[in-house]
Amino acid sequence: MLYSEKVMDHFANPHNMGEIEDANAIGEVGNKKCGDIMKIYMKIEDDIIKDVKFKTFGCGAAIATSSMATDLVKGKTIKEALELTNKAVVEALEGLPPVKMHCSVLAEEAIKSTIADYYKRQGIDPEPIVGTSKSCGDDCPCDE
Amino acid sequence: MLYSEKVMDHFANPHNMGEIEDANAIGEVGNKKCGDIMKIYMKIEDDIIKDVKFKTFGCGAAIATSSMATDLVKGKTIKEALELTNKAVVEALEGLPPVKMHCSVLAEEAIKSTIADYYKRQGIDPEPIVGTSKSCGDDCPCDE
Amino acid sequence: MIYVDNAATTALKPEVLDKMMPYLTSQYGNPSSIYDLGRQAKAAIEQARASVASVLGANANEVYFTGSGSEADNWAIKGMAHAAKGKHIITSAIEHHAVLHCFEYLAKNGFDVTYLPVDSHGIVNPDDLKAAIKPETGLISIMAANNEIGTIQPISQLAKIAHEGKIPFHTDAVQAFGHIPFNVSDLGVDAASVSAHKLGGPKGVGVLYIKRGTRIGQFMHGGAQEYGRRASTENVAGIVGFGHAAALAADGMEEKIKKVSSLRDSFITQVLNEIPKCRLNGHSKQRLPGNVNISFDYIEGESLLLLLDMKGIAASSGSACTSGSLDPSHVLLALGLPHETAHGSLRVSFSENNTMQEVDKIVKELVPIVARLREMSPLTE
Amino acid sequence: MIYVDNAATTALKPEVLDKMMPYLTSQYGNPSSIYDLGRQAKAAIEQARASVASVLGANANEVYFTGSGSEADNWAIKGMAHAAKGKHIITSAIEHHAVLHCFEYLAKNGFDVTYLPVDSHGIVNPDDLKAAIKPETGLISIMAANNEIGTIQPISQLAKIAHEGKIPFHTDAVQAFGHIPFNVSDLGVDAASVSAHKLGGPKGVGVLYIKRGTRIGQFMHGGAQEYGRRASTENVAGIVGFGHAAALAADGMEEKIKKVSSLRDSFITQVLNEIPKCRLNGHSKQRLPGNVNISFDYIEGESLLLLLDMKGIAASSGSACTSGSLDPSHVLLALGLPHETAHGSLRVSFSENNTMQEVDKIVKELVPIVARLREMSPLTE
Ligand SMILES: Cc1ncc(COP(=O)(O)O)c(C=O)c1O
Ligand SMILES: Cc1ncc(COP(=O)(O)O)c(C=O)c1O
Repeated sequence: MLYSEKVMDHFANPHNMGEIEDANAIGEVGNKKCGDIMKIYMKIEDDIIKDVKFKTFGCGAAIATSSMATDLVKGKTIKEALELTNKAVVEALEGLPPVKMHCSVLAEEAIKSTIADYYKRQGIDPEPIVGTSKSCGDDCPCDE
Repeated sequence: MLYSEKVMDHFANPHNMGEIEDANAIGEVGNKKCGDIMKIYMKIEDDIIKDVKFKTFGCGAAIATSSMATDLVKGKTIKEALELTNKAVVEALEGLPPVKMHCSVLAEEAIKSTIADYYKRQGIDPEPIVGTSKSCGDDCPCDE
Repeated sequence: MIYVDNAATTALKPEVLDKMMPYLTSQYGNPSSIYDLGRQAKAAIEQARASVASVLGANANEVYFTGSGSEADNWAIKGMAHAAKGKHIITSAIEHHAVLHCFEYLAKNGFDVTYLPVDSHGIVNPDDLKAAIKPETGLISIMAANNEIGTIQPISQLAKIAHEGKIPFHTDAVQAFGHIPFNVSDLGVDAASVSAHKLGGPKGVGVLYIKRGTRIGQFMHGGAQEYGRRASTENVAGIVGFGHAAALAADGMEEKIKKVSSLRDSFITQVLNEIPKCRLNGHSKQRLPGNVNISFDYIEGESLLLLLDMKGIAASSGSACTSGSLDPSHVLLALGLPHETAHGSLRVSFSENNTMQEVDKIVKELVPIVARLREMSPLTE
Repeated sequence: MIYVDNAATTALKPEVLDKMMPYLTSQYGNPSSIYDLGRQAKAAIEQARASVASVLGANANEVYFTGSGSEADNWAIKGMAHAAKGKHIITSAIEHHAVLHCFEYLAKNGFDVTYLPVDSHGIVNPDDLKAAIKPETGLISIMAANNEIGTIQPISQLAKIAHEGKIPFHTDAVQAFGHIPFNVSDLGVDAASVSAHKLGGPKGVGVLYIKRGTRIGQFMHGGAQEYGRRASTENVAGIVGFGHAAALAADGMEEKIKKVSSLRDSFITQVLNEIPKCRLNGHSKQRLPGNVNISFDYIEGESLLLLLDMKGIAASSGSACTSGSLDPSHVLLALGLPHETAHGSLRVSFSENNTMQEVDKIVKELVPIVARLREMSPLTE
């Protein structure tokens, strides 16, 4: 299993790592059983993601995809952020080993679930906008 | 499968190889299927094996045991020759690999069957003297 | 580089390579061949067999070379199970995958399998084995020492229980052989698997010890190599290497155990002292001299290893065979650890080539790495 | 010494050993390990896989390293037979024991086996295959080239017939690969076994090619190596050696075939001219470039070999695997030869390292040896 240089870069020096004290959106995906949990904090103003940070429990790929996904949505509009696909994250990282592809899916879901939280906090049903999350609870199988 | 030096010696320079023109006893044991045939010629006078020679189709061990067995009976009385066991041949050769033990049995039988022939030619039933030969025909299995 | 993953594989000892070199160059004969070059190869194999046999406490004709430890396990378990009269077979919950997956395969093919539990230190309770035995039990296989947590099982007691029930007993001794005294006669086992690359020998050669008279089917069909019981042109160089590695491993073993255990114990003490919220997995005493397995709360194993690697430290997170797998360690789960902890363990396995300086260096690097990953983790409390 | 037993095994090429050396010294990492040393070993394996795949005409992810050619055969035959729906399986009468004994094993375990005959040159008739196929046929395995008599089978024709019946086709290509063009895509086979030590690579490493989509069960259970399909810590040095040996074998193959065939043909002509009552076994044209197999009336093979050995000539009497066996060659019997002739054949197998001087020297030594053994034989007429 070989990580690309880009993955190793983002793993070794992750961008946007940490918490946002006054976040107005927080999302968490993954579960302990699978060994990957991503938590994302956003500060959204005027539909623009002003700031984004993450905390991740997981393998090198989980950390690198968290770093890259947050990079890719930072400063973007909500609409642009919702267009982020796991494929885009993988491409930006110059590839992921097959067994690690699920990490990129998790990163996409983490972004979506954070934006969903943003709408929920405002009393808006996120589902028509964000879609149903593929993310599952503690009992889902680890292989996707 | 390793042959002892003694086996290699007798194989490379077999003693008593050839035929006896005026042999008064000839025996042949083994079969083509198993790949070992020993033919022994004897010149017996006054119950003493004055001369003995062999021809053998077979592996290194078959040739070496033929050489050694003929050596061991040459100049001996018939009685002494009948006491020759395959074990004695193996010992004189300083051992044989397990898969080649049957060659020493063949050599013992070749001597016996030649002496049996000697009796037969004189109209004496060899069985009470020599015993029944274990040697078998063309259909016997090769492993003993 | 500091290499502390000797349970995954060891460096080939230079003295062992020296003995192998003729068989990688001029002595290339096929051991089944009748001419001189072949006979020399054959003689070299028999010498290696005698050497491994003597370290195992076995007769030479009870030692069969294979292509790996896994092959020895596959042969033993499938071969003994199929030769058994009963269809019930017993193993432990913490076996290496080479054993476990054979049992799972047999379970799918008509066998009834009991997986014995272990206590929180990873030890099989002999009473559990006694209780699990049924009239139709045909095979018991329990590993001598665990590859992840280093736990050493009470093999001689377990084998005795098996024999009281007239059941053949196999042990996967891949981690034990060459590291602790392991004598098949003293222990009374009927079959044992070992692998050369765990003790300074080459990769790709194993041994299955089969006690004379043990009923076992063929696994590798074909030519008449290995007394007609394991086909394949012999890996002569590898076999010669195994023979020499076994002899070297046995030589002064007690001294080496002392040295390696002291590295292990110093590392454990330092880590437990300097890093909060971590625990030693496995048994404190009944453990392999070189094995350390520590869980750190809130962090995941792979990231830890990658960061250690960046500092030039080669360690592991359990079994090397399963890296790349998403599953937590079945061994740690069997100890009763929660899933997230089972994902976050660090296995450090020392050899006699490691030094106390290296131990100190690893601890020094480990402390900030654990702190950093905890800072990054959403689980940290 | 004159070594003309290259069908039994070949000398490890010095260039191949050079490429292996790093993995026998400093590059000792376990390819499953996550750190740098492990990743480098992994990369080396993947490079070797790509190299073997390219010579085979396969995709890299269709190439699985094993511990021997025999293991590849065992895996293919048992794995494909067990995965098949039907219980009828077909092979030829002249297969290597690694194939034949697997079929015999399956025959004892509920399979119905057809052994196709060969003609007096050792060739399988495609019409015989067509006629043998039944609705419940689940596997066909026919070797690409025979190890004793060098006969090359019409594999692409045979595979086509198999596929017309929607039956998977395996071929034992251990003797063909690296010696004659052997391209799995061109030939259309579903699985093929090869072995490194027959083409200047190391002993103890083989490959099973498995075409994507082919149904095949697991043979070696355990860790997740080889895409999860063949457990065991990889023999990294051996695999690297195989990769390089395959590339070298493919390089300038046509030239080498020309050279080696000319040695073969000169030897055959000289022997048939100078020694009465002998015959060439196998096909005069459809045969491996290096293979000669000649029967001498009235004499037995082993004695011939031992006397040649005393003259420094290393040759063989058929399959190396069965030396020490008492049975005559099943291949020669299948050609219709009588038993005593089947005991007395000489196999000489040339490589590109042999010379015309050596050919002449062997003939010169052979003539009096045959004469002497005939003088010694009671069968000589
Ligand atoms: C045709 C054939 N198949 C299979 C094998 C077995 O290969 P290995 O010796 O690598 O197990 C051999 C040679 O021994 C062979 O010639
Ligand atoms: C306990 C145990 N059993 C079996 C094996 C398998 O050995 P090998 O890798 O030689 O197949 C290993 C190591 O990989 C092991 O640690």
